[in-house]
Amino acid sequence: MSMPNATTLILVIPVVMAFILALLRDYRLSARLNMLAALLTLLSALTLLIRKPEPGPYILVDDLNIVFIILNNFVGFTTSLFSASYIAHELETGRLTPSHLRFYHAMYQVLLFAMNLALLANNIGLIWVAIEVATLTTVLMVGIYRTHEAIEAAWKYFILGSVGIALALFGTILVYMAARPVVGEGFDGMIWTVLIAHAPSFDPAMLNLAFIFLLLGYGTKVGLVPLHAWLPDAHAEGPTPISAVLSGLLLNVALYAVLRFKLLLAANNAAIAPGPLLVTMGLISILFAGFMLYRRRDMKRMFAYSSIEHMGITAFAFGMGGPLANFAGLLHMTMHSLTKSAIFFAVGHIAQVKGTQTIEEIGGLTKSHPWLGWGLVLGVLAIVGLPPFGAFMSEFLVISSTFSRQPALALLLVAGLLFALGALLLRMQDLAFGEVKGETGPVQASYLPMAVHIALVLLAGIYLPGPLVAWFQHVAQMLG
Amino acid sequence: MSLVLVMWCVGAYLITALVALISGRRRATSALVYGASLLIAMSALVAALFALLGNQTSLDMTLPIGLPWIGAHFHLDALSAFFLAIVNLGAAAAGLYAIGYGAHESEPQRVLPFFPAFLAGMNLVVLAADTFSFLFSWELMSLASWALVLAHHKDEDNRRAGYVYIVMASFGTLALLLAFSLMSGADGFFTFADIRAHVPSPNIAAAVLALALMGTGSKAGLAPLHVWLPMAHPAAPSHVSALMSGVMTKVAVYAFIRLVFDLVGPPGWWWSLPVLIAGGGTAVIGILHALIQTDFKRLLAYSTIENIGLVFAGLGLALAFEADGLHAAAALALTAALFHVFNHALFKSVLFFGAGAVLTATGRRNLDALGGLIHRMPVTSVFVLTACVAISALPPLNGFASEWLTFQAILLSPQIPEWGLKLLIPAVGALLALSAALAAACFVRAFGIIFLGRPRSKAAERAIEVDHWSLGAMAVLAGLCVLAGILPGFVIDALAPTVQYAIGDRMPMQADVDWLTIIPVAASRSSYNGLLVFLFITFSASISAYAIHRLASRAVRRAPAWDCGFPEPSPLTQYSAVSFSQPIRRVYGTILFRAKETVDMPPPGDMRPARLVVTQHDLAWDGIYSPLTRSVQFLAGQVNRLQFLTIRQYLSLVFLALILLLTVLAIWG
Amino acid sequence: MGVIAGLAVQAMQMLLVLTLAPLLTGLVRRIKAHLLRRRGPSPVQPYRDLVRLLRKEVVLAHNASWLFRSTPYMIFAATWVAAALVPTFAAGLQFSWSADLIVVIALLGSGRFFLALAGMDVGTSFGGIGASREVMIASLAEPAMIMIVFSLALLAGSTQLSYLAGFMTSVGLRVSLGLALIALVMVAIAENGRIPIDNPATHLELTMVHEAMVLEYSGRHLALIELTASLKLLLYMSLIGCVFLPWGLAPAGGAPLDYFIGILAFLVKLTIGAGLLALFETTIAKMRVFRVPDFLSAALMLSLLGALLLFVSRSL
Amino acid sequence: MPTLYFDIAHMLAGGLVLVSFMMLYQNRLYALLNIFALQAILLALSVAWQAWIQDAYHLFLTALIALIFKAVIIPVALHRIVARLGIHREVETVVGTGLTMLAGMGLVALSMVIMLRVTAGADALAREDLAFALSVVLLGFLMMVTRRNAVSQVVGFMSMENGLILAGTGAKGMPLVVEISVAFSVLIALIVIGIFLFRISERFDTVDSKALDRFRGERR
Repeated sequence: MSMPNATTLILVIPVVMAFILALLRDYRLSARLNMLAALLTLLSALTLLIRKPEPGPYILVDDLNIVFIILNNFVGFTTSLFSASYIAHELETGRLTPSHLRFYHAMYQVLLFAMNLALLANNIGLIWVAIEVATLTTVLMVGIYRTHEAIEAAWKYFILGSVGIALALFGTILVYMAARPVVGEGFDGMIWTVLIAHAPSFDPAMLNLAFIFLLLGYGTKVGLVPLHAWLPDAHAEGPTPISAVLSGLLLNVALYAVLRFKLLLAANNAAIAPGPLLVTMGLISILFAGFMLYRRRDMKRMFAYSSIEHMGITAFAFGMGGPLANFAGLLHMTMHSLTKSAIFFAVGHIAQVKGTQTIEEIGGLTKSHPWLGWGLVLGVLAIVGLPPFGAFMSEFLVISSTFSRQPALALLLVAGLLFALGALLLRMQDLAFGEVKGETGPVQASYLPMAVHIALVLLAGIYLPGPLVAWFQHVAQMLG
Repeated sequence: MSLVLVMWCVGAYLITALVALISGRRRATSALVYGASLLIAMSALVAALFALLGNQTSLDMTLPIGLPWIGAHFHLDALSAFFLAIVNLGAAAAGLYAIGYGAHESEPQRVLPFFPAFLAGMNLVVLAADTFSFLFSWELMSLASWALVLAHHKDEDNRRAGYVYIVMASFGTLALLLAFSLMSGADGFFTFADIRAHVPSPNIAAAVLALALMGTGSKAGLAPLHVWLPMAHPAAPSHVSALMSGVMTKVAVYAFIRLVFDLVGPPGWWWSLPVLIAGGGTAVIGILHALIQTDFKRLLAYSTIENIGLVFAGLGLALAFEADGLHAAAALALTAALFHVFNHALFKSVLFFGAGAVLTATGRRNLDALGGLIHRMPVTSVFVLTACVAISALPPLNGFASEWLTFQAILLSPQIPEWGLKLLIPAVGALLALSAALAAACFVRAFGIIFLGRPRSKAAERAIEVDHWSLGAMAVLAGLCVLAGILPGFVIDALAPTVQYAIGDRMPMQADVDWLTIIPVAASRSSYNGLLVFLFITFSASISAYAIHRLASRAVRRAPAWDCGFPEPSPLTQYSAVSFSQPIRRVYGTILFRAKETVDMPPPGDMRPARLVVTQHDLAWDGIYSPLTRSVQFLAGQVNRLQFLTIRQYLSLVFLALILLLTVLAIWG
Repeated sequence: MGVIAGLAVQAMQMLLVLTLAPLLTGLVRRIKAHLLRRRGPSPVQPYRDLVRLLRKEVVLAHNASWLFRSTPYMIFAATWVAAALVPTFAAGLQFSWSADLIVVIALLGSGRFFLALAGMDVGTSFGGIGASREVMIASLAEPAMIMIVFSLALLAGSTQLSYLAGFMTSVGLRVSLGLALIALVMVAIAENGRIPIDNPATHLELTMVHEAMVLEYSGRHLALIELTASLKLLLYMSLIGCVFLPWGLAPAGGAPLDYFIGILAFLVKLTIGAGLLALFETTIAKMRVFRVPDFLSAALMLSLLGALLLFVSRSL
Repeated sequence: MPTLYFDIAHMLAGGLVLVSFMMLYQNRLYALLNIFALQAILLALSVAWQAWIQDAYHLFLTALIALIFKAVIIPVALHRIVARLGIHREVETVVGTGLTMLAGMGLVALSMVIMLRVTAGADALAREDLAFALSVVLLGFLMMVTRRNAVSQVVGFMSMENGLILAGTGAKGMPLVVEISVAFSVLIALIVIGIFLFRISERFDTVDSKALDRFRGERR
């Protein structure tokens, strides 16, 4: 064993770093270490592209999760950059104390670890544990400001999350029950590779029941309506880096879990097709979020709702299935992670400069803070799916592959998109244009993460590199 | 060859945009950017004309960008070449004009980067040959123009205009996307070539027509999708308004022709019904609204709507004839429509340039604050007058030529077998004639109030002539108006390849008719010679002038105006814009825009001045958009309650979902 | 040879209309006076007026622009060209192919356009009143006119006047033609500002349309405008004549005798027209300005009806 | 296996469901807590029994946790909280008890229908266990939904979790059961601490919409 296995690195680095950060006092140093750890994790994740380890009883690396892993660690890294400049300001304004920050950084690494574990796990039990850990960490970070609103948000998140966890666990047990007669008792009954191999001979009825529980359980984390209730407040009240991570990553991880089990069902012909369920919940989420967006007064909460909408779109795409739609789903998920986190980067700094998140109290950003303002404008244009940004391509593919098969669904989808677009652009104009409102002081911010994300999204909208396309296509095939 | 050149031009546009982005605030940048755009547009124009007149076979190009596994396809044929020429002609003029006009921009960094990007977008739309790159460029065009509309974002109205604009634009894009996805089917034939290869079923084709009408109509300003246009076009800086009105709407026309005449396959006879009705109705509604506007640029925007109506009416005629296999007639109708596209690009640009000139000279857009500018801005007034005559479809200028051709096409309607069309087409003709007459009224009013009479404000008194760049741009376009008016034959022949491409037939060659007469169908039927008419008028005018000055008196005395014996010094006693349009308002207004006049006449002895308040509405807005927004807001309000549930209630949502799914499973599982 | 003759006929026509126009106006006035039991001025009075006006100096308002000064010549030229292209006594005029009926109408339209502008140029309230009323009237009259052209052209399959005249000799009686004729007469009345639309003999401020526009004109300019007005009247009469009673028109390249007959026929038509017009004007009262739209929209409806009825009557 | 084994397992599992019903019926907090403790004991017994008959001795650990943690520590802690918050008197059901019971019946019926159809393949023991487990889960959920007060909702959540443990142990040879039960105990501990620290009770299910406005100021 010359060099340590990349997967172990991905898991070990965050854990170790979490302990170190928990002990460190100097927050500047710990912020740097945080970035460093995220960077190292990202690098070791990238090595997976070169050499994939064989699937073991606990760890699995295949084309499906490698997409998520790399995305996860990339956004984790850029967010750590952003968070460094973010918390500095929080410390100045005294919203956070150094002791908070120790906790914060440690938790950040734990969160990365948990998400990586959930993505790498080859064991449905392990996936469940990892997602539970991720949830608990985020709960703690959402409540970090200790304000009434923050605690309420955290609490709501906590309760709904716990119920979701419970449901997911029940589903997991049912999957095991379904597997037991075929693969026999014991550990194999929870190893995903084994399950997918034998899935065709499972008892379909049991699988259906299991999927319902899993969909509702993990769907709570995905934020699909009507399981979404925790999401807006958690985004609005927590520290912005966490909002970015939640929207950009945690939702994806939960969606990934749902996809895994969808594969399981898809492999079994007798089982119900999970597609319609996903499509329905996706459509409901899109339309619901589209309407919800109109009455928002708080920036972060508004973009949280837009996350619900986009998770709906992604779920819709995967539910429709077929090579084009699945491709679109993967692309859209990636684009959403990048764009939404970029938006939250901008929003975080804006909120810091203006000292408020309320939309009415902010205006004329392109005049007062051109970088933040135009960054926000570009981000919103990208998130509502206008070219030249990547989301346009994915929405193009979703709609054009749906309309010829299910015109009615496509019309509903288009309507939802139009509503959401109307709302978001309205608020965006209020924020970015017009007379300057609120503080106009300078902001010490690193625009790098935002710029990088937007640049990537722009690039993806214009040119997708061939290998990436082939890879996505392969995954799309896999998702059937 | 020319396609490559044009693509390089697009690249150059984008680079210019980048340069502008980097060094937006410097003074010199403005001249640099506009000069560059001018040069690029010129070369693209040359390439387009070369492709159009050198009638070479269509060119293809595929770039490894855009939709993967297909790439971005670009294609240059006669149809795209014509519109490419239109786009870049307008672009060149706008660039030339803006070299002078742009110097007055308060925040150039909000205009300069987007101007070349806008041009690039329009070029790309015309060239794109697969659905993705088409929609991509289409939306790029919309976005760039949206940014330009928001250039003066301090103004509340402009922001509102920008918002309505981008929402409507996205609506149109989505409609087009649906239309395309109907044609490209589930297996994803995304390139135009594939789409042409698969002729859709009649129902699909009908749906495509409806969606295309919505998508392109919302961009072109077809009623009732026009409401954004009079808001957005005036909001932008004037040279951009010229581009949006004169060129971008034509790009939408291009999209319609491309979809309906080229891609979707042979038309059914009834396809022309909605197009004709929409066209005629739009023409009349647009010009009536233009007649009651008091803001010059809004007025121009509404008149754009009218002209779009004329163009679509022509397209509808072409569809009708084409569906019945009357190719010659269809060619005539399409030629008329395209001719009008060309004309409108010319004179509407001149008019917006004029509006910009007036704006720079006086800082006012409100008609009732202007007046007498013919003395202060003599050169501008000449060009604007030319454009006014042209847009009012008066001989011997170009507006009349295209209208005359349209009428000739209408007169061929008896050949159509279907009764519905037989009866509908003359009615549409009546609408067109009505809108032409109203257009004349509208522009008498506009020119008369702005340039004639006495100044109605200090600003108008102090106005001075604008710079030479702007005048040059207006001069070029106005000159083209005159040329196209007196030599319509050449234009018709230049349009022939495009018509040939779209219809498969063309009008008879006009160049070999002697005396430069145009004979659309047959000499016994009708013929028109702009040149001779022009010569006759000049000739007889000059001889009469000569004779009178020679034989009778030539004495002139200046004196105060007589005005029936009681001249009143105050300029405010002149007829104002509102009072001028009052008769029209009385005739048409009460129904069409629910105009209401309320007079507040103080009782005798009261010193207060009497007031006349006029209120008018856009029915499309009141009838469609307000209810729509209201219902969306209402639904939003209802849904919004879900934001305020307690945790227990949220839990019960989850619980209910679970129970629901379990029950479903128990029943059907 | 043919060309020479053609040119000669064309020139003759131009001179004829120019010379006859004032006479026609005078004739109408004269007949009206007689019907009103007045002696009235002699038919040649208009010529005297013209000469008098031409001799006078021009009094220009201070802020009158070049447009104001050049408009009389322009509208005169436009109307004259238009009148020269309507076959009065001979079909197949040399230059008739250079413009068809639509062009003739449009030429009158451009004349009106500039006249209205000139009315607004000085910046008096009356000029504005005149201009706005004029364009309002035109906005209804022109489409009606176009519709009339449609019904003729759809019938004859041509908008070419000479050809049209030739065709109309052969066509029988038709409902739609009757409607078209009525509509044409109504339009002609409106366009020439005759009673009941407008009263050429009044300067009563609130009722005048045409007179209000030309209020500021004087001297030779006024002369030209008067001449233009009478030319217009003549034009419409000869139009009605050549389209609806095209008998006596000399064929293209006919013998001198034909031309003589043609001229005679033309004179007769004019006299009859003048008589009818005078009679009509004496029997009817001037209507309020805001009744005018009803009058004209009636004309528009009639003409449209005529155009549509064509198909029906055709199919019969 | 001897039917006696099966009967005992069956009886214990059925007992859990019965106790859940008792909890639904009971709306005084102290009594509720006592009944919950009873359910915990029952759970411990059934888990232990399963461990015995499956020879899966690690499950004894789970049973032990259940016994100590759920049957003793948590109820005591909750007693303290109730006493401190002084909410032991309030009757805080949303819908009447009778209706709740009816709904509970429906849920049990539903779970029976589903499970018995679904687990046609599995052995009798697993079927019974799963069926009862699902009913316990649903009843616990119902309780969370129908109670206004934080403490009773926590109790509901815990009885849900009891159902899960039951299912886990019923699923023969299922790995990680112990770990999962531990994880859950942590979760519950956190919840209880949460209530204790943040006085959540008044914000857990407030009906004061003004307060909500303040928190998520999103009206209008």
